[in-house]
Amino acid sequence: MSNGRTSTPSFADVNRDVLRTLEPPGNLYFAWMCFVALLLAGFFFAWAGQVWWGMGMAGKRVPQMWAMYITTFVFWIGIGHAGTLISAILYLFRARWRTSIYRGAEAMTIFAVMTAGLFPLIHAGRMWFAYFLLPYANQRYLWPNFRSPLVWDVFAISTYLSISTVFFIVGLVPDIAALRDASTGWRRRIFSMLALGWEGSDTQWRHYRRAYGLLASLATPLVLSVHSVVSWDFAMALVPGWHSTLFAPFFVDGAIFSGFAMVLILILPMRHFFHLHAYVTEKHLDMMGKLILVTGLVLTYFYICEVFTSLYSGEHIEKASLFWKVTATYAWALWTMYFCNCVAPLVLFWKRARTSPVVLYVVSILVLIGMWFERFNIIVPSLGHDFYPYTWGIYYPSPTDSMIVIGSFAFFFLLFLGFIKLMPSLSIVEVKETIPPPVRDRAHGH
Amino acid sequence: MNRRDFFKIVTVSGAAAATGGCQQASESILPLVVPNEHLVPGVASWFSTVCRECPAGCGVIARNREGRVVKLEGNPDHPVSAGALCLRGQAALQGLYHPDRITGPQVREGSAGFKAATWDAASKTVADKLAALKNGGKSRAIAVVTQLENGNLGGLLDRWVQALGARPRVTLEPFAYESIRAANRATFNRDAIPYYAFEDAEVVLSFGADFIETWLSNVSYARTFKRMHSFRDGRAGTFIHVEPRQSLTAANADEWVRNAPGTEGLLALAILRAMVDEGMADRRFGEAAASVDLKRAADETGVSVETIKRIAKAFGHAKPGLAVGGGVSVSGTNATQTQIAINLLNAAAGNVGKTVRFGADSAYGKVTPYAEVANLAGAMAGGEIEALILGPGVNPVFTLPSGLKLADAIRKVPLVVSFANVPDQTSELAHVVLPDTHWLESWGDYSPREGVVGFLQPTMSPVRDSRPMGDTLLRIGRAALGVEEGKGPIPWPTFEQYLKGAWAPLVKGDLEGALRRGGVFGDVAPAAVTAKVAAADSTPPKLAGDAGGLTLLAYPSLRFYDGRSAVSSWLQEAPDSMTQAVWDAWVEISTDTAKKLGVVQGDMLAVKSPQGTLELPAYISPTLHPSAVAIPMGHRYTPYQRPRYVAADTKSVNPMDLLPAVADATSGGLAFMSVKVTLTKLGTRRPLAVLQATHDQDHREIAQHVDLGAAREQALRGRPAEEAHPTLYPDQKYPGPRWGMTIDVDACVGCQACVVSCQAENNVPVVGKASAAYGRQLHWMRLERWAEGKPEHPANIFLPMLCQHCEVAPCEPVCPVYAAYRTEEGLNGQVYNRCVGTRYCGNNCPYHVRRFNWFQYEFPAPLEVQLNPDVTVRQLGVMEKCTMCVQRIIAGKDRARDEKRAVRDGDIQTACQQTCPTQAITFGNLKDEGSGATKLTHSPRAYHVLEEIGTRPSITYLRKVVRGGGHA
Amino acid sequence: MTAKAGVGALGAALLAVLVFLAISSWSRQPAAAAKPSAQPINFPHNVHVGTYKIDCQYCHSDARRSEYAGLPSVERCMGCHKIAGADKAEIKKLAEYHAKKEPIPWVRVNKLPEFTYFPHKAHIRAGLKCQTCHGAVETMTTYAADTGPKLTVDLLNLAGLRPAPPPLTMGWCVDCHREQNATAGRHAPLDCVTCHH
Amino acid sequence: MATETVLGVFAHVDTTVRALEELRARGYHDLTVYTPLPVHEIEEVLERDRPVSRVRLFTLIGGLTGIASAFLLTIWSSLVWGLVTGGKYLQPAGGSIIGASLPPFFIIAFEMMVLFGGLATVIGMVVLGRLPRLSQSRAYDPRFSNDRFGVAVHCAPERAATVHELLRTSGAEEVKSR
Repeated sequence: MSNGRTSTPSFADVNRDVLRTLEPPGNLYFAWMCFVALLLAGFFFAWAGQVWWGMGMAGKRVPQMWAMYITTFVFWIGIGHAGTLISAILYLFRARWRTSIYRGAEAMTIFAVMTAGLFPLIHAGRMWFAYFLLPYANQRYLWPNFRSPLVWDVFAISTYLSISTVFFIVGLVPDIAALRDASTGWRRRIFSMLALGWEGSDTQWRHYRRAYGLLASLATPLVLSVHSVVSWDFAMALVPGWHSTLFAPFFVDGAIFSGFAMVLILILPMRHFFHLHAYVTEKHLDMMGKLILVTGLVLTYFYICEVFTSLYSGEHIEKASLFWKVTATYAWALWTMYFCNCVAPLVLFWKRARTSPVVLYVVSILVLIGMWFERFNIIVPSLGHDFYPYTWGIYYPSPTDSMIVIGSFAFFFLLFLGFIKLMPSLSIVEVKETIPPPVRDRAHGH
Repeated sequence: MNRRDFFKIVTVSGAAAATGGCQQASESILPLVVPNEHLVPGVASWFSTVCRECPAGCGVIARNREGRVVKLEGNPDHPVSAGALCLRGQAALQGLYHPDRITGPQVREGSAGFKAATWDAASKTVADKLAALKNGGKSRAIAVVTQLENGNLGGLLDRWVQALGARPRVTLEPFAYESIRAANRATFNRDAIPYYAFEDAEVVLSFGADFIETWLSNVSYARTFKRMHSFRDGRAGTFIHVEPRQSLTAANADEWVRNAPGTEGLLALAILRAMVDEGMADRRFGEAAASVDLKRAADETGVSVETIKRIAKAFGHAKPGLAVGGGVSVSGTNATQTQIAINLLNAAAGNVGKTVRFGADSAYGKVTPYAEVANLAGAMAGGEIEALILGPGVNPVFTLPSGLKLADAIRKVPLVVSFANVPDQTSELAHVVLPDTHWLESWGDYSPREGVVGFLQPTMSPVRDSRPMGDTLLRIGRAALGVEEGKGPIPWPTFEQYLKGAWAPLVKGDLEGALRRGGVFGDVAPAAVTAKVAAADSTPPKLAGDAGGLTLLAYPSLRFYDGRSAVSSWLQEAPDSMTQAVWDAWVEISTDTAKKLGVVQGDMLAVKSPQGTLELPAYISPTLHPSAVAIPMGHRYTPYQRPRYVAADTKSVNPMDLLPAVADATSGGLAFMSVKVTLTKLGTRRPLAVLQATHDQDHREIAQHVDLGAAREQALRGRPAEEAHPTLYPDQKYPGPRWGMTIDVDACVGCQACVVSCQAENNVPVVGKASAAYGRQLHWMRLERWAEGKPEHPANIFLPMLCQHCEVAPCEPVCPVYAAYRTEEGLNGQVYNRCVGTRYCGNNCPYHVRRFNWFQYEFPAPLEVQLNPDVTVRQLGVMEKCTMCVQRIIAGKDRARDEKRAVRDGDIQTACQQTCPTQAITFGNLKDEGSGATKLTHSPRAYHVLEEIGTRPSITYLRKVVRGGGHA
Repeated sequence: MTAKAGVGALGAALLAVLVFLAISSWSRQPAAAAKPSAQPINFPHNVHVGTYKIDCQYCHSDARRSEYAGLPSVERCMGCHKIAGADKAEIKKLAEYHAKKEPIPWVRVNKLPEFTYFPHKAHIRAGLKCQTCHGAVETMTTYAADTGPKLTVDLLNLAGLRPAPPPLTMGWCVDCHREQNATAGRHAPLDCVTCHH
Repeated sequence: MATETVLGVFAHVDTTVRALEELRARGYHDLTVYTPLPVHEIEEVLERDRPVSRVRLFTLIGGLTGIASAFLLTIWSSLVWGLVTGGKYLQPAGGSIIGASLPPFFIIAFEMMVLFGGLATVIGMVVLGRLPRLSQSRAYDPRFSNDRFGVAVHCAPERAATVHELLRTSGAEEVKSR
């Protein structure tokens, strides 16, 4: 396989190739692990300092009472969308090319949502009382305010995390069974536990297939709802630049856009280092490229709408806010965003670009940068120039801010690096589904 | 009963002062040893006294909880303040509880600095020295300097001085208004500063008199000015202000006339001339202004002939008008001449006796002339003085021009005794410090003007080991004279006994009553005077320094007066209303100068005069006269500022260090406008902490105004019926009252008193320069200045902004835990202990009046004692905001229930409303049609800030009424 | 296995930080009621209230006019104890304090968090018996209160059970206020800011 | 009565299908088929006379429970302590029946529906699929998770021989009794 053979593999090949990804890793892998762990240490250090000395350690102020934390929170939630989209929606659409990437994408989803989940905690002024947001019976007869978008977030995100995880695990069970059968000793014992004693008998498959289908159809609206809910954190507020009915679809599209970029960023190296060219073929890259291109174009459309509505509204404060964003202190961020999200993806109109890993990789990175800045531009400049001129102000990120934002990436990658060495990052079963099953009468044709 | 024991009590009040929800060790609670009928733990008792933060002498009532004063309020019975208090008065508590307050008697040990000593030891050192001098026949070498003490303390000191045969006592006030006295001598043959009846004037013409900031009696004149000026049943007076710089007072003028510094006299005469020409004044005033030619005057003053004529017309037709003069630009070497010209204006317009009333003369008339001070300085320099006794509140080294070389002179004195209770630049030079009690802990009396005697009584036991100056001096004096108590010229055991003795005839047996009222208040018959018309000379003031330089305007600060209030971090953080800058001092330069030097705001400038150099950050002002630079007095944030919110900077920021010791030619009074300075750019930066991002409303109609004519019409027609708010939802019902507030923008003068009062009432912490500069200040209330029109000649509107307590509050629904919610009495509740700190409400508040505790803010001991036990001290990570003083509302309802009645209008006053000198704020029940607040909400001038958002605030603003075509 | 080590390290780091955060947050928990501890003088409420039927407000005389119930001045104690049981050891202690003109450092038993304002006055005015909140004082030899939020109660609540809220907790106050409003037709406030401001 | 299990191991789908067809034709219905992945052809044969998986019932019930509990929680909790936010009541007021603001509760309801529905589905799958099982069934062979298909026939011992024969003829690589 190491010769990067691309003719269709047999069932046995699939098992062998996937299991090979779990062999003990090389030094490069450890180097990465160490680097990431280091950043993560910085992350926790900064967080601890912030809890101890107070939210002032972060660069927030009036009027930007939200800033980089919520930016990064929304960013990660967005990343978390591609996985379930691929595994659920594309599953329902019977898009067969999804099979070889969806496992990685799902893992990415879960880790991204976990990372995002940290931020509401980090962000809260008194995170040790964050449990006030949960509806639990207490002797004070107090309940959360179900009218607050933040409480919607709590429900949406926790649901999303649990359902994606369940979905992920269900998909894993048959593969773990395969691992079990291929391994020995203590690993075998662990795997047989995780495999729940899966045997692939006909009855199991019946219910399995049905359950998987149902989960997919539940997850589909969920994906769309989660980022809509997140978008309402802003749309429900008065702040000029936030208060818009456009936000839900706008955010969902952006989420998918950034999600696919992240998938590429994760899949391409795996394809390279694990020699999975047989499974992640140019066709896959091409499809991903197309998806990024489409979502990118849709996003551009939304940007235009955003500008148009605020100009067309004829509302002075809305217009002032927009004008300020485009011209003043944070203009550079806005234009970076426009370039990364609207211009850069256009290169994918060319098939050559879509099938070239390098180009795709570069575009994906640009897209991620652009999408982070999109959230930044929604939050920081809008707040910086809202209704009340007295309090207009400029936000400067503090070391704490930066360490925590960077650290969140470390958190994510550490989880992902761990995953690819512990679990099959390709779905053995589903990859097999894409291969024509062995048939004797045509078997001695070759 | 012995008053000292009165307060010997500890209770659980400490608990309420502890930060909201911090784990505490099991504490012990201590009962009184002896039951005390005056004092119930948990119930406030009030004591009336007199504010001594400046010589205005406003009446104060101090709220005492568990033996500690926690809040000051104006004494409603006192004729000067009439219930109001300025920001300096409000912040007096910070002096009382200042962390740096001197802990006990100190004696200097050579160069090693001060060492704590016992009272006996310390006073013995002094007594011995004095005795030695007296017996050595050198009693004239003893000098006593105090602030303006025209009450019995002054009397006692004078007896003491006589007894020891010392030099006559010098009462030192940097701002002594001697030019006014001298001018009145010249014109009216009366050495006094009269009572100026602003309230009776139709037109006020002020030549630099900053009566809203520091001039004579800022609280009472702000009040009376607004009574004359604010729009009431179709009538409103006019206020014209002449000053080279747009001060806070100038910003309140209907017409601010910017003249060249020092030309006020000339302008006054020109106006007089115009009046005579127009036949609005008696011909005999003609010759006084004969020398003046309008054309030339116009050129020199930079005020057009039309303007002069217009002013003359307005002033001449006023029945009556009032012309006043003062401030730094009228304190040059020609100050007295200027004041004479102003007197002539008043005389010519027939205001004398109407609005210029002699009789109820100001206490300032009793200040020792500056000449005497200069003599004393000379004597000290010449080594004639061997014992210098400095009372509290005098800090000549800081407050007098460095040209006087007073510091060096004092260093020559072998024994300097200071009674300061907080260290300052002068007490640093002392050999013995015998800390006097703070005025809130002292007996005494003070008469701000004839006929009004305010009584001081201790409102609590001393915070530190300090003793009344009177007692200490009596003891020392007797020791020096070698007589024991009860004998000799000064027999009284304590000042208190002396005082009570002296009061006896005054109070006619009802001491308790007098103390309750806060003094003995009477009226004195007006004294008739006749004006002597003599030509006033209008030559410009002589200015030292580089002729090509810029005139230095070292103006007294609303916040720090001459600097004696600068120890208060509340005041340091209360923004200067015009610049909205906090903490740091600055040099105000005009736009042209800035262009010439190529500096932007915050660039450091070296301000050089023959006396020395100051390094200050630049504040660029489009309004300042191009030929002038302005530096506020009184800034001294180091080293006497705790906690150290500002990086300690040993460099002086005191403009006095630039002034030569020049006196007004005629009166001999100290000239503050006496030097020209040159500016050089240093290249470094020290950005100012300016709280207001911009003074331009960007057409958002936050602060609105209406033309006088229109206002009159509306007043007649009444308010058009309001259209109902369209809504799908049922309106909120208020079972009980619905609290609301109205703020009359027309009445607000922007004095910041409300801001500091709120800070004192609600335990609002101080955040320091860095945080304030970064939009992290915690004031629940802020005072905004909005400027309209030409930048170099803007019309200003002052707008107090606080939580609007919206009925449809954007902050509430976004809170995930109901920490922000709507109470059934129409407030926006904020429950600190429920708050998680998502700050969503802060983002969603269009007014940005919600404050977040970015850190755990400190109240360095003993400042924490001042904390209001009825208000939670907020923990880090929670949101806070104006509660409309809910603790006062609760108290008011409780009182009403005790008396088995409903809450009446006026029962409950918020802290900001209570202290407002111009009564711009009215709080009340909006459901009660009869309440003052409700009535005002029906005014045609009523509006809501950012009404179009539909938040339906409970706070209604009343438009400012501007004169003449949108010119506010 | 190596990746496992990486994950292990991550786990350890996470755990460490969560522990830190937990500690730091716990240290900011609101104060609960102090446990009954040794008083400087062993004061038997049961004798005073139970046997001699002394009215609570005779000693705690501020309750009707102040936020605090107040403590009797040493003077007032001596009022009776100049004669009554002057020979007893505990009374002698009292006499000492009185002689030294020193207050008695009683140890505080009932304590609400600082962000809660409880005025005794209003409750006395409403005719509330002290025992309603402070328990059967007349039976207590040493007055102790077992009050304040309890973890067990919250856990039971979490499990859906509804144990009666312990005395001097918010739920307990609210119960009473609601019940009073419902039955006695009072207007006991339920507005958060009435007690939290 | 004791049954014997005959296991045929197949390398190809078509042979497996043929075997199944044969068995069914002969009236062997007690079969277990092991496959490394769900194979359409095989399912077709097996699913003919079977009802649709009852997992969907779990999903339905779960989802409905979710919705119900969500509305119960939100409405009840806003009734027990009616706080006004944004000038709008949450509790009954001004004549409206369930209080002024139901719309936000739909979001909660939706999320709870998905959550409960999803979890119920998995439970359904586990329960109906007889999972988790601690020991493997006798017939199972590790190859079945790789590239082999297994057909286990449970029949009376006396008929085992014929089954052997049948499986081998239909193309089993290997036939054994368990």
